[in-house]
Amino acid sequence: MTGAAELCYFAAAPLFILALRWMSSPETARRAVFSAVVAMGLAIGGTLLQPTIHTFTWIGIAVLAGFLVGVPLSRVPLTAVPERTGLSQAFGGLAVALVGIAKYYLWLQEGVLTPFKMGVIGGEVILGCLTCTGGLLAAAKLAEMIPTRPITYRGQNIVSFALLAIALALAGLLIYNPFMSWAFPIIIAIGLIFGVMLILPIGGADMPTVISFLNSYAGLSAVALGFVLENKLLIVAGALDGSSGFVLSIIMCKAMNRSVTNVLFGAFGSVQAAKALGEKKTAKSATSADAAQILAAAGTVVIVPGYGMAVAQAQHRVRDLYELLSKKGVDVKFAVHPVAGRMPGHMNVLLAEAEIPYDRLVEMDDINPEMPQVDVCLVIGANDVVNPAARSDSTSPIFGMPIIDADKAHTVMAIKRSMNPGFAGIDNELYYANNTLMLFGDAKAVISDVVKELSGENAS
Amino acid sequence: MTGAAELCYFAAAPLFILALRWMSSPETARRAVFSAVVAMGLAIGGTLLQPTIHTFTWIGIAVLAGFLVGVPLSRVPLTAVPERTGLSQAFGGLAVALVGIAKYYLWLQEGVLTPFKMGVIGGEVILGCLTCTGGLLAAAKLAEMIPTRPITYRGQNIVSFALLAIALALAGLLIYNPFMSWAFPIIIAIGLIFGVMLILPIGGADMPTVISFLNSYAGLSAVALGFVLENKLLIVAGALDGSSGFVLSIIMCKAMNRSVTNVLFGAFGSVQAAKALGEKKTAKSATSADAAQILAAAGTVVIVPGYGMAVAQAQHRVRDLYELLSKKGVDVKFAVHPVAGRMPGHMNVLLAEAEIPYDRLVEMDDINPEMPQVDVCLVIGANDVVNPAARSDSTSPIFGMPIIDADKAHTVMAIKRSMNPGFAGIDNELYYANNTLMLFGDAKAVISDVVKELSGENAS
Amino acid sequence: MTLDMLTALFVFMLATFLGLDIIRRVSRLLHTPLMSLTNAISAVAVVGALLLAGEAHDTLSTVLGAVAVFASTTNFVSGFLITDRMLRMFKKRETPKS
Amino acid sequence: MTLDMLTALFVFMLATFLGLDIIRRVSRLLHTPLMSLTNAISAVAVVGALLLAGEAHDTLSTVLGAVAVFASTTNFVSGFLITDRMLRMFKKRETPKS
Ligand SMILES: NC(=O)c1ccc[n+]([C@@H]2O[C@H](COP(=O)([O-])OP(=O)(O)OC[C@H]3O[C@@H](n4cnc5c(N)ncnc54)[C@H](OP(=O)(O)O)[C@@H]3O)[C@@H](O)[C@H]2O)c1
Ligand SMILES: NC(=O)c1ccc[n+]([C@@H]2O[C@H](COP(=O)([O-])OP(=O)(O)OC[C@H]3O[C@@H](n4cnc5c(N)ncnc54)[C@H](OP(=O)(O)O)[C@@H]3O)[C@@H](O)[C@H]2O)c1
Repeated sequence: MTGAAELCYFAAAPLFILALRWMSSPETARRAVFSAVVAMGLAIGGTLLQPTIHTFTWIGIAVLAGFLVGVPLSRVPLTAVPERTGLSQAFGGLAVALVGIAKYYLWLQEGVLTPFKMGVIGGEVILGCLTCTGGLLAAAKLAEMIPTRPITYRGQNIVSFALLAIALALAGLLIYNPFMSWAFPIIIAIGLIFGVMLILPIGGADMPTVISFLNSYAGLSAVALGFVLENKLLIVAGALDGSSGFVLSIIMCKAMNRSVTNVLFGAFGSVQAAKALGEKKTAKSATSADAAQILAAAGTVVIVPGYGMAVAQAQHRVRDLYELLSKKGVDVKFAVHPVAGRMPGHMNVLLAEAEIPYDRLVEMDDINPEMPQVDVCLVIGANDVVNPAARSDSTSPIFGMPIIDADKAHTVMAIKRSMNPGFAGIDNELYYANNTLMLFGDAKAVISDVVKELSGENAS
Repeated sequence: MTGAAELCYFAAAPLFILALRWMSSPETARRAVFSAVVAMGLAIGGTLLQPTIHTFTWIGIAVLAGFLVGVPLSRVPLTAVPERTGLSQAFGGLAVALVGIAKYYLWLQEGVLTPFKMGVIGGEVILGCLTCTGGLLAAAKLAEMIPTRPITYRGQNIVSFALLAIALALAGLLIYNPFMSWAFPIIIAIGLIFGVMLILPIGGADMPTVISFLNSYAGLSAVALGFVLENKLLIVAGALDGSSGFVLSIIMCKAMNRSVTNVLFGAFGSVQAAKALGEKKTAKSATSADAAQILAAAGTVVIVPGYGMAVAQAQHRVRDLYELLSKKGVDVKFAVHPVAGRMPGHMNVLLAEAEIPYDRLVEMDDINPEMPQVDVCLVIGANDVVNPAARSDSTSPIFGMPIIDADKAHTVMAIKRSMNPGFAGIDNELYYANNTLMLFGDAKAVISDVVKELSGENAS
Repeated sequence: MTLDMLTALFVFMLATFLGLDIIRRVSRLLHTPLMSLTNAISAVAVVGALLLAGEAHDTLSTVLGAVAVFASTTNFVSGFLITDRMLRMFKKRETPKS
Repeated sequence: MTLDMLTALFVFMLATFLGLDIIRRVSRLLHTPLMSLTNAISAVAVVGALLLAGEAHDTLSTVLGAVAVFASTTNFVSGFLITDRMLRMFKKRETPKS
């Protein structure tokens, strides 16, 4: 490796580190992207300077194609960000796996496969392959291109891990004797299959946590590639990616009060609708006109957005509502639950997209003490994150999960299409409470109506 | 280097890192020491396993001597901790410098002095030498074994840096041709002299900041030794030490509202007593009996300890006072200014030594909003850190330094021996204020008296 | 410029410690863009792919390399662009509309 | 097991980033013990001194090495002991005295 390349890599690493530090607040965050782009440019520039590169044809075509696919992929609607993330992990895993595969055959020919190199290549290829298929499957589930419910059968975990054990054993064999090259394609195949098996038993609504985990795996596979290529920059960047995914998964598991193993192997969501039947309770329903009147009369309103708002793409209508109410002098805040929506921080991005200023978004722990003083709590397509059973019913599957105390507001209004349960598949007492009014319908349609009523009333 | 040693070093590094992380709170801090001790044990154990070591005689004698000196040195009274720190930096610098010197002559004989190695040895020896003499001088000033006022003459900085430039030039010469060995002792000498010149112009009261800087230098010299010996553990441990010193110095400079260059080259304190004369104002003085009465009648008391409390070693009497008042139902808190005392965090350690629970110690930013509601503020041997001129008088040398708003309390009582100014050499309006009573005398004696009065009163 | 295993592990350990510390300080608001940014960053794997495609040892490795270059490029291009797009949306105060 | 310059610098850079982050989180209460602890930690320089004293190439390096071992040992022995002594003093609640 030439000195120039080494220097470029050396300069790129601190820029990546600074980039992540600048993500600590929205004020400095755009600098973060800039610094990461410069670092990437340095890494690529340094590599292209290498004298061993003697043809740029393939590189040029591939980079061009990458831009042609990458640019449109960055223009997806923000509700599709989770799918895009899954897809991007699949691409990352693919790239790492392909390089590892090519290196194996090259070094095999050249006879330079030391046991150490063989070992890291084995690990790298397994990680890359499983991230690739895992990411693809997660993306498909998130995009609801395939059924999102967990697909399980007896002994699933045993079969999965037996497969993984076989792959590891074969890798061990290759470390012992790299020339048993028949084993290598089997390792690749198992890696690909294992990725599928890892994701199949996980329900669609757990996908957000799963893509955080896949982020970890993608990072780790980049680290492994760094070991293979003896490249420190790759190790650092991969470790940053890996720890980021890890920390985010932990944060989300904590916010759901579930353990990591429960998310990965618990097949959560398969019991959906189990408790849906029961004694018939009645909920009060209201019209958009009622809702408009109540909102206009309120002093403080807290809006709790959830998965349903994302599905209905209602964020722009929510902004109209926010603006109208603010103009009338109502104090409107947004209470964002850490796991609301389809990926960590998803609600924040959607609300930001609708140009709702981020200082109006309040975190769960800060809003809860204020809830008893709130006049109206408007729940938009959220369910589990406002289910009081999490506080009171120790038999509930979500018992212990911290929730937004919507029920403590003077009046609760909830927008959803039916009385159906949310992701956790359990009934929500909140919707039968005395101070709760249901606004049935698609979130976007209902809010549009409310906005129309409000501005009409305004005009009259 | 054998694999075993490498493994030991590899295990030691994360333990050092964890140690510093555990220092983030008093609850986990003792684990920190344990983990650091284990890491040091691993590092030493791994080194002693090296096959190149063939005699243990000298090592044994030196280690024994180290224990014989080290153990008593850890038993010094806590008021002497600053000196001990300076001394320990001197020892650290010495060790690093000696190893560097020996390596130079060894490698010169063996003819293995590459330019890179020569360069790092040069830097390492300069850093080690200046840390050594600098630390010694700082310790001597802190222990008041030599005059603490800044010793300055015209062109001092120019002379110092000219010397340093010469040393660097000579090092450059050696990189070019390591066999010009006459230059090496000159480098050593300049390093030693530069350390002295760096500390001489700095006043005794700036020593705390200076020993933080010396911590940085000591750390950096360990890093340089790590480069010389190609030892990653040394680089990591040195970098941790270096950044710790750096962060602490910055924190202290900020708390004094001064720039780093002003501390290092400003010869602060040389103007001492410049403004001491002026129109005669009168301060009200009170007796211990008055003080006892006022304290006993108060609902809330805030005690502001300063340099004078440390000098008088009054912390145990302060604790008696705290206990007596608490028993009487008075709410007693301690307001600790970040630069009060003789080193960062010094007051906290002294108060902890006197077994005052650390949840009674309140930081400046937290106590200031409460000050207007405080009945009595008792200032014990503090001066600059409660000088309102820092808030109001833009011509004051300490203008802009954040202070504890003692003057806002209903009644202020100040214990000091005279109306003399503190470290910054400026008058303190607080002591002439209407609501201030002076208790003249040595802090320990005065508080003893107050305690006697209080318990007497108690009995009667 | 070879990197022995222990040194590589050392670098990995330090970077992981650093990553865990840094990520824990990232604002909750930004978890989604954080994810797309770290995703894009880990596409530095392109470095290995570029060498493979450019050194062109044999058809297999060239093709695999080119595909890997394509995949990584897609990754960092779309990752950086979408992160920036999302971050641009985060505004503190409303711009007063007349 | 050689360490080339850039790798060493790399390790230094990572450790410095890490150090700055960690130290900034240390409680203000503990700045004095922090200083004595980091001081003791940087006495790992003893590693170099031990080799010098134990390899005993010639009188000069043996003597210098032994003195360096002495200085570093003093440093970490007294540093660890005094840090622990100080930390033992930090108590949250008063032990109730009868
Ligand atoms: N964010 C993450 O990263 C993450 C990760 C893992 C798991 N989770 C899980 O996901 C759940 C998120 O909670 P949540 O409260 O946001 O969602 P939720 O509990 O799944 O409830 C969403 C509600 O939205 C309603 N809805 C769906 N489409 C709608 C539309 N077009 N218009 C109006 N309403 C619509 C649904 O009711 P109808 O069918 O009656 O309309 C449903 O009850 C939690 O259980 C959490 O543990 C989240
Ligand atoms: N802590 C640090 O790390 C650090 C670092 C750098 C600089 N400094 C500087 O040091 C100063 C510290 O402020 P400070 O308020 O603690 O101290 P100060 O402003 O120096 O005042 C100390 C006061 O204590 C009194 N005193 C001395 N011996 C005494 C005794 N035996 N009994 C009673 N009183 C006694 C002195 O007055 P009498 O002579 O009248 O008794 C003096 O006015 C600040 O200016 C700060 O910038 C501190």
